[in-house]
Amino acid sequence: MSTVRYKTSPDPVSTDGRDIDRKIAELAGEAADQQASGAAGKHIEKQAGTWTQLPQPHAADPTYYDRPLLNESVWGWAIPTYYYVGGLAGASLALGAALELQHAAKFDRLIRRCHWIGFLGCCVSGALLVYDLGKPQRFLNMLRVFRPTSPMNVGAWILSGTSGASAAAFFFRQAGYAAGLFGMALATYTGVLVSNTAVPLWNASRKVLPVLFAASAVTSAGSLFELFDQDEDEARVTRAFGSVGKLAEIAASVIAEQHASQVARVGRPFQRGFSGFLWRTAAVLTAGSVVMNLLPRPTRGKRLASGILGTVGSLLMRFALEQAGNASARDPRASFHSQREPLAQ
Amino acid sequence: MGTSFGRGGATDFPGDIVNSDVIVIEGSNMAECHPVAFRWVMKARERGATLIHVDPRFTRTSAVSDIHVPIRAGSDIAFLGGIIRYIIENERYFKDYVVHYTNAPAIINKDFKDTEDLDGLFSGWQKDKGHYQTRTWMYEDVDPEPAGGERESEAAKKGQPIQRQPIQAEHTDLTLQHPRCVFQIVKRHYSRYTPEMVEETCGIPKQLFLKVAETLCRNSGRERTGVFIYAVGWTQHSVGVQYIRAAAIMQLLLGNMGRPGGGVIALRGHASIQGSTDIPTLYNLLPGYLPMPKAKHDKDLETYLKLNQSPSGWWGEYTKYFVSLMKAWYGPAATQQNDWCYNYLPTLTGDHSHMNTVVDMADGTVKGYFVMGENPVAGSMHGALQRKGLRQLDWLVVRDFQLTETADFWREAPEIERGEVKPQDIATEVFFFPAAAHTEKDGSFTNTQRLLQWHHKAIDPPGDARSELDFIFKLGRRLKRLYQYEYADPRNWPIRDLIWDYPTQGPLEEPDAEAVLHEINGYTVHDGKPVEGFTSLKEDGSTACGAWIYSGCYRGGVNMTARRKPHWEQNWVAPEWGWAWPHNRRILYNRASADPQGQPWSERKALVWWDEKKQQWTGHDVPDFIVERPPDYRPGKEARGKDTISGIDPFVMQSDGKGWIFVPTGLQDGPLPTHYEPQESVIQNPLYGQQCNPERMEWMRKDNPYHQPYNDPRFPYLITTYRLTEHHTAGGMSRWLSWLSELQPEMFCEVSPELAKECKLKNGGWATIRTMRGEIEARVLVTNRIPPLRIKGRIIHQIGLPYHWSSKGLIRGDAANELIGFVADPNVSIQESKAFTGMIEPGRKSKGRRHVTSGRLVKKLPGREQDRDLPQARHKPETSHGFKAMETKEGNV
Amino acid sequence: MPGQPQAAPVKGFFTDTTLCIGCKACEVACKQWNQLPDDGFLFTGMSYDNTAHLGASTWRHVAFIERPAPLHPQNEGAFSWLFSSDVCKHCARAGCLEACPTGAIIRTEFGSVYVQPDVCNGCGYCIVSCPFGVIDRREEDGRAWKCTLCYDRLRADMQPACAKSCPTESIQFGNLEDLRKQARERVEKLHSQGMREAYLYGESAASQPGTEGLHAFFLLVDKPEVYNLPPDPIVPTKTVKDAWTAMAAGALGIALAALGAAFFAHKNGAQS
Amino acid sequence: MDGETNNAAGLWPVLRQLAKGDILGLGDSAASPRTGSLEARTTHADKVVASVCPYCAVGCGQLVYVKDKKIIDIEGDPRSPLSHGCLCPKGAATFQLVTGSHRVSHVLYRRPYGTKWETIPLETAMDMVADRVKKTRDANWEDKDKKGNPLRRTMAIAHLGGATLDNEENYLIKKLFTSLGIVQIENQARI
Repeated sequence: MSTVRYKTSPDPVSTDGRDIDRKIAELAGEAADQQASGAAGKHIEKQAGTWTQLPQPHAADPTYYDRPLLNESVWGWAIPTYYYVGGLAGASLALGAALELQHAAKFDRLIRRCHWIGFLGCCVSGALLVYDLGKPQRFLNMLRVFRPTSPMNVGAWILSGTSGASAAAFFFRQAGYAAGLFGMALATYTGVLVSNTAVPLWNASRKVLPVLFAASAVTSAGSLFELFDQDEDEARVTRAFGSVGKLAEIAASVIAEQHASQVARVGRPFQRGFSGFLWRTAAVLTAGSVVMNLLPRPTRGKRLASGILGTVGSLLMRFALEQAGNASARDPRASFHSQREPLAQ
Repeated sequence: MGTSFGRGGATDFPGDIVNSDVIVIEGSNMAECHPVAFRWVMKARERGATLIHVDPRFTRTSAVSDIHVPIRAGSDIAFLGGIIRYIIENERYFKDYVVHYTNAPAIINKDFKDTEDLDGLFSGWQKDKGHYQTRTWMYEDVDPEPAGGERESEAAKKGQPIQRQPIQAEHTDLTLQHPRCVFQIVKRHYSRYTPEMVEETCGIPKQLFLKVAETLCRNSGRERTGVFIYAVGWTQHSVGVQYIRAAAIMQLLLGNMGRPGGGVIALRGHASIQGSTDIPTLYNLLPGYLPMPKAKHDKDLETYLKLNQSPSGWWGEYTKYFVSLMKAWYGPAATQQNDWCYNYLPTLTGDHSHMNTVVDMADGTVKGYFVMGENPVAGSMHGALQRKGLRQLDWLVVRDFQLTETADFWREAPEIERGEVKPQDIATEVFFFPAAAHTEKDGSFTNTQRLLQWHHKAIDPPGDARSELDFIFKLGRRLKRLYQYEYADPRNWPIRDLIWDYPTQGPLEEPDAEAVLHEINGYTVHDGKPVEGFTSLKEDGSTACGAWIYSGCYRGGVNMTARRKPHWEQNWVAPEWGWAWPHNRRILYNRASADPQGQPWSERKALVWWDEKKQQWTGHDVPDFIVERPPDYRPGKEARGKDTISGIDPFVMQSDGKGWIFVPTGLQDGPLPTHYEPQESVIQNPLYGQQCNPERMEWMRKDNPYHQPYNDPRFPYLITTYRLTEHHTAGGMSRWLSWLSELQPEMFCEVSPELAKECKLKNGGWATIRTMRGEIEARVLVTNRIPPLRIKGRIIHQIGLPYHWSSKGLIRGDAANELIGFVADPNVSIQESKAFTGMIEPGRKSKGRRHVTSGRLVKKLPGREQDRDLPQARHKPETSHGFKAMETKEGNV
Repeated sequence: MPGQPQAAPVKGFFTDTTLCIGCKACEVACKQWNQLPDDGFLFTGMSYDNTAHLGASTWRHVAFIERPAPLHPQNEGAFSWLFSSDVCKHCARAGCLEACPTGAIIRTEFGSVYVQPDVCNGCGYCIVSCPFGVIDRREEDGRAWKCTLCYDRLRADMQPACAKSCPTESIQFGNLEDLRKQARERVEKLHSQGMREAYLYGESAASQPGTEGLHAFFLLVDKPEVYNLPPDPIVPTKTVKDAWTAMAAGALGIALAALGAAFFAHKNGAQS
Repeated sequence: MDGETNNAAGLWPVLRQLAKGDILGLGDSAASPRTGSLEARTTHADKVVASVCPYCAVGCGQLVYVKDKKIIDIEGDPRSPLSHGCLCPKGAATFQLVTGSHRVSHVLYRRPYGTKWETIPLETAMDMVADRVKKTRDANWEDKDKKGNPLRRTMAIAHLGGATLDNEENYLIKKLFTSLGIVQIENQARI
């Protein structure tokens, strides 16, 4: 791969980043096979444009040209979508297991649906994760080691377990219990995964995020079921399940924001910018959803509305969190303040 | 440097800087341009040395200096003169050293008049010729030779008869009190260079100046030494040589020459730039600083030798070196009967240096041009004029790694981009030969400390790439073949008789570089055995030697330049690493490290000393002295040649063996450095009525316009050019490399926040910089590192421009050298590019115009121009080369 | 450091920024040895720093800081220019290492943190787990990259390319224990010379508990933020217990919600 | 995947973890076979050639590592008393300078009034240059000046050399060109 510079010149120049003539030199260094296109400035451009002020640091609150301290996540849309799908699958399987415990035939269809959603959710999750990898063909490396310090590694095992158990549940209903247990882990570990980062906003709300993810998973599942044809028993289950989740999600998100905002600069992306807009919208949608649930005399329309609002809300919450995290990673002062203020106390 | 001490080479090696107690870096940005040599400066600093950096900009060198002195570009002599005055007025000079080792006690001709008397001119200005007649600068009643490569300039150009006799002791005053002794003349010459005047001229606050002066004085004497380091920040001025002279005077007064941690170090920018003056590809020299014959004077060998051989000092051996050179070139054809083929050599009729060649090209008298590993279009001043020259050629040969701006001048250039010139109208035939890299050929480089180091071939060159050695060798073989039927004509005899039989090797039949080195070293003619050194050379034709100063580098048939004994197995001088000329001496004039009795001035600064028992000089370095000459030896009146060197004459290449504080002969623009303003300045010369160096070389041509000498309202800012660590000179070896290009990817200009405000420039935005020669665009870097200076209550803004960019390569930008006109130092014909004036505006250039092709770029000012010269120096007679072609008062556009 | 072989003494870098002249030899020597591609040609306007930050293809990065303040005891003026060559810190507790799900990142016998390019699948988790913003993924390549402490050279008993090239010995390489001793002496010397600002950044677990000390530590003369270094970095896994606890609570919550909903619906349904 | 699991030695790392009781899997149980056999590429160089940096005049020592007639690495020579193995950024980029694809490997020719470069054989080009030199020299020879002083030269040919040429090259240039009567021989030192 190479890029051509000065295309309009009579003598344009082509570069692949190294420009070594393989006839006279051998490339065998550690990073000799690092792929590069020679395209200019991506790495730098991504982080900030040209500095337009006098190059000197702010005396009281210094940064390095306001450049990010941290690298923001390279995750695309697939990862927040995965949080949603994984949460959905996990919560569904947990609900399925809980229903199983009731030993009531009237819930059979719902249990089956739970298993299906769980299983399909696991499949989609896997696909999303593989899709987002830099080297998708190496996805199996996730199971190369067992590394308990890495929530992602633990999560890979959890996802594998959940997939296996949910698949097994089609054949042995008892496996549904295992799937339910795995599902609870699947729905919540992503909260740990996000918390266990240096991104100030995520890290600051680490005591809440797994709970928020749990609640949001419940919301997701509850809302999705509301979109299906349901009999009254089923509707009652999902409405109850969903309402608890939605209320909890709203509560957890308020607390998460409070935790993050203990250092003003850290919580800022929750309040400002695109991430702040997403975050607020998500909360409003979820609140709308719960209102639909709690309105007297449930109707199919209300149920559908609630389902859509809840689904979009919880999906949006994941995206909002992703955006807010990235925004706080881009803001060097978020890191500096979050580390300075405890030092100052 | 040659005129002060005798040899034109750095007197010390960078590794010895660790022994310095104070280090002054001026006219060099050492940390940026020579980072690895700067290693030794940092080590000295760790050992307690004080580091002083004098520079218009606060650079990476300043960042680690103890003291940074911001100075107006082009005012260094005023600053150094101020220090010289401080040393003398406060009696801080190293008296024993000054009295015995310098010409301070010498008494000067009674007709001598100083610039103090003549408002900026020395005595001897010839109104009709536009040059100095330098006889009044001589010692009383004597006429010592100028040393080395400078010798030809004075005598030859002006055709004065030269008397020859060694300096006599009765013409000195060891008490330094005689009103006409050098010491008193210097004292008077610099009497007005007061701290206040320094502040007014250089913009250096008085307190800061005094601190620097005091630091320098405190760190000299028996126990302590200081070193002075400069680079092209000094040489690229119209008074460049005198800058270096000023440092030399200071170092002589402080007794810092020839001693550990002392000296004057020139930092050079190219791998073998020292080598290319030692074995010169320079018009005026033959290898080993032997002057080329001059048409007007050197009519035959006898005259040539008479004019060049000195009766005293080392140049008394001149005939041996010259005869051996002719034997190396023309072999058996060179005989005593035919004057050793002296009449095979072409002769000079004036200054044939680079800038004149370019002007001649533009005027159509040069037809063919070889450019090897050089890129004048980007790297030399006034790119538009350079290209105009190339367009007039019949043929051009370029040898380089890639198509440089010079090779592609007919296809990619500002005037072609603008449509002013079309490729299909350019008649020049261009050959581009790909060159081999240093890893693809054997050969030696001579570094900045005169050290020859061999590099070995690692692989064959790719494709049609060949070394210059191979190219020139095979071109020579072809020419011999082409001329073989025309040998009847005497003009072709040099080709016929040229010894050109170097053995070849490998599948590419490349000539053996070691065989060439063997010839450079010299050999005895009858058996071809390498000689031991230049002392073995003979004047009877029994020895051949390609460059006498390099003689000894192939001693005993061993390639001394390829020696690589690890540094941890030898002392800090590392004599067994490579080979240094002369005679593997690493610190020149090191006799001066011992007192007149031959003992070290102090234990701390011991280097070489006289060993009474062995009756010879010995020490850590190879003594730069006659090894067996005792300190108490004094020559008789009848002594000639080497015998005239007394036991207390450390500067053996000088005819009187002394360091020259006052240069009685050898320089064209005065015996003492005097502050002159650059050709284009922002202020009037505060010291003299004479604004600029009266002897400066200027080219009064329509395609080379100058601004007003000072206060030009169209060009209010002072511009200086410089280099960055991340690039190499004009960028030919760096702008094509992604690893270097990404570090400094775009041409930029440095301006202060104050100037940015004044001109509405924004950091990271674009600016256009303009002179009468052309305009360029650059990104803006606003920084406090280039502070405005306060001079007489006026704010002087300076603009910094790196000059690495041009129109080709992986990263491209405008070349700073497009802005610079042709002006040069009279002694060495080096351009003035470190200080000139210009204008800066926000935004990108509108047209990228060039005066050479677009005509006048700015309006002519009404009225008469200010004067650069006093009335008596205003007349510049025309020469055959088109420079100094008009009276300066008439202006030039 | 559990799970780590102790074959050789721990190696590290001591970067003394007071000796740095900002020449960037380290950047290029690193690119040359490791044969990294360039990172783009962009004029940043940030003094002489045009590489901006460490990244997938830039494993040494020199920061340039123009300060309107003097650096004692030099330059009485009110200005100074600081340089600092940044690099992967090879933390004693490394965020990237502990986050890596594939085992691509390992702790070597020299105590350094190494990304195995043949294993990394580019999940990107290490990138957000590094409190220094060091490791990064190159888009075209898809894998995470960072300084290897020249693992291949160390195996051959050669020092890392950057330290070898550094003309002023600003970058020193050696046994971590020796470097720490040297560094402390250096700070004392600078203090005695009047450079009171000098201090060590991350030289030990005591001074930087959040990482338990850096194997590549620095001597700085201004706040860490000025150099784009975090003042008190904490490796995420140090505090991850909070999250695991919260996860347990969350899971329990799901269980309760599910059980509650099921039970409630079942009971209510039975009644109706 | 990627050679690792193909390798017999590449036991599934989890099993290695179990075998070693390495619960966290942060160390060598996660190492791949490639990592296990990682070596500096210079270890197996065919030859190491001593050289000198071609950039500035400090003259830092370089070592050129060659394998299979290709350069694999260029770095500082630690033996050098000048540089102790250090290099500046330019010196450190020497590898790219001498092995870069920017280097042209054919002789290029631009005919008068031409608008493009043409590739011509090296030998032809050498012949053409020799021919141009002879023609120009013969047509522009100056034997004596107006006053009858000997000149013995041609002012129609000039040379400008870089200062990164070897001494031996400069010597032959000076020797040949001076013998041809070319006077305007100049180099970078003047600039």
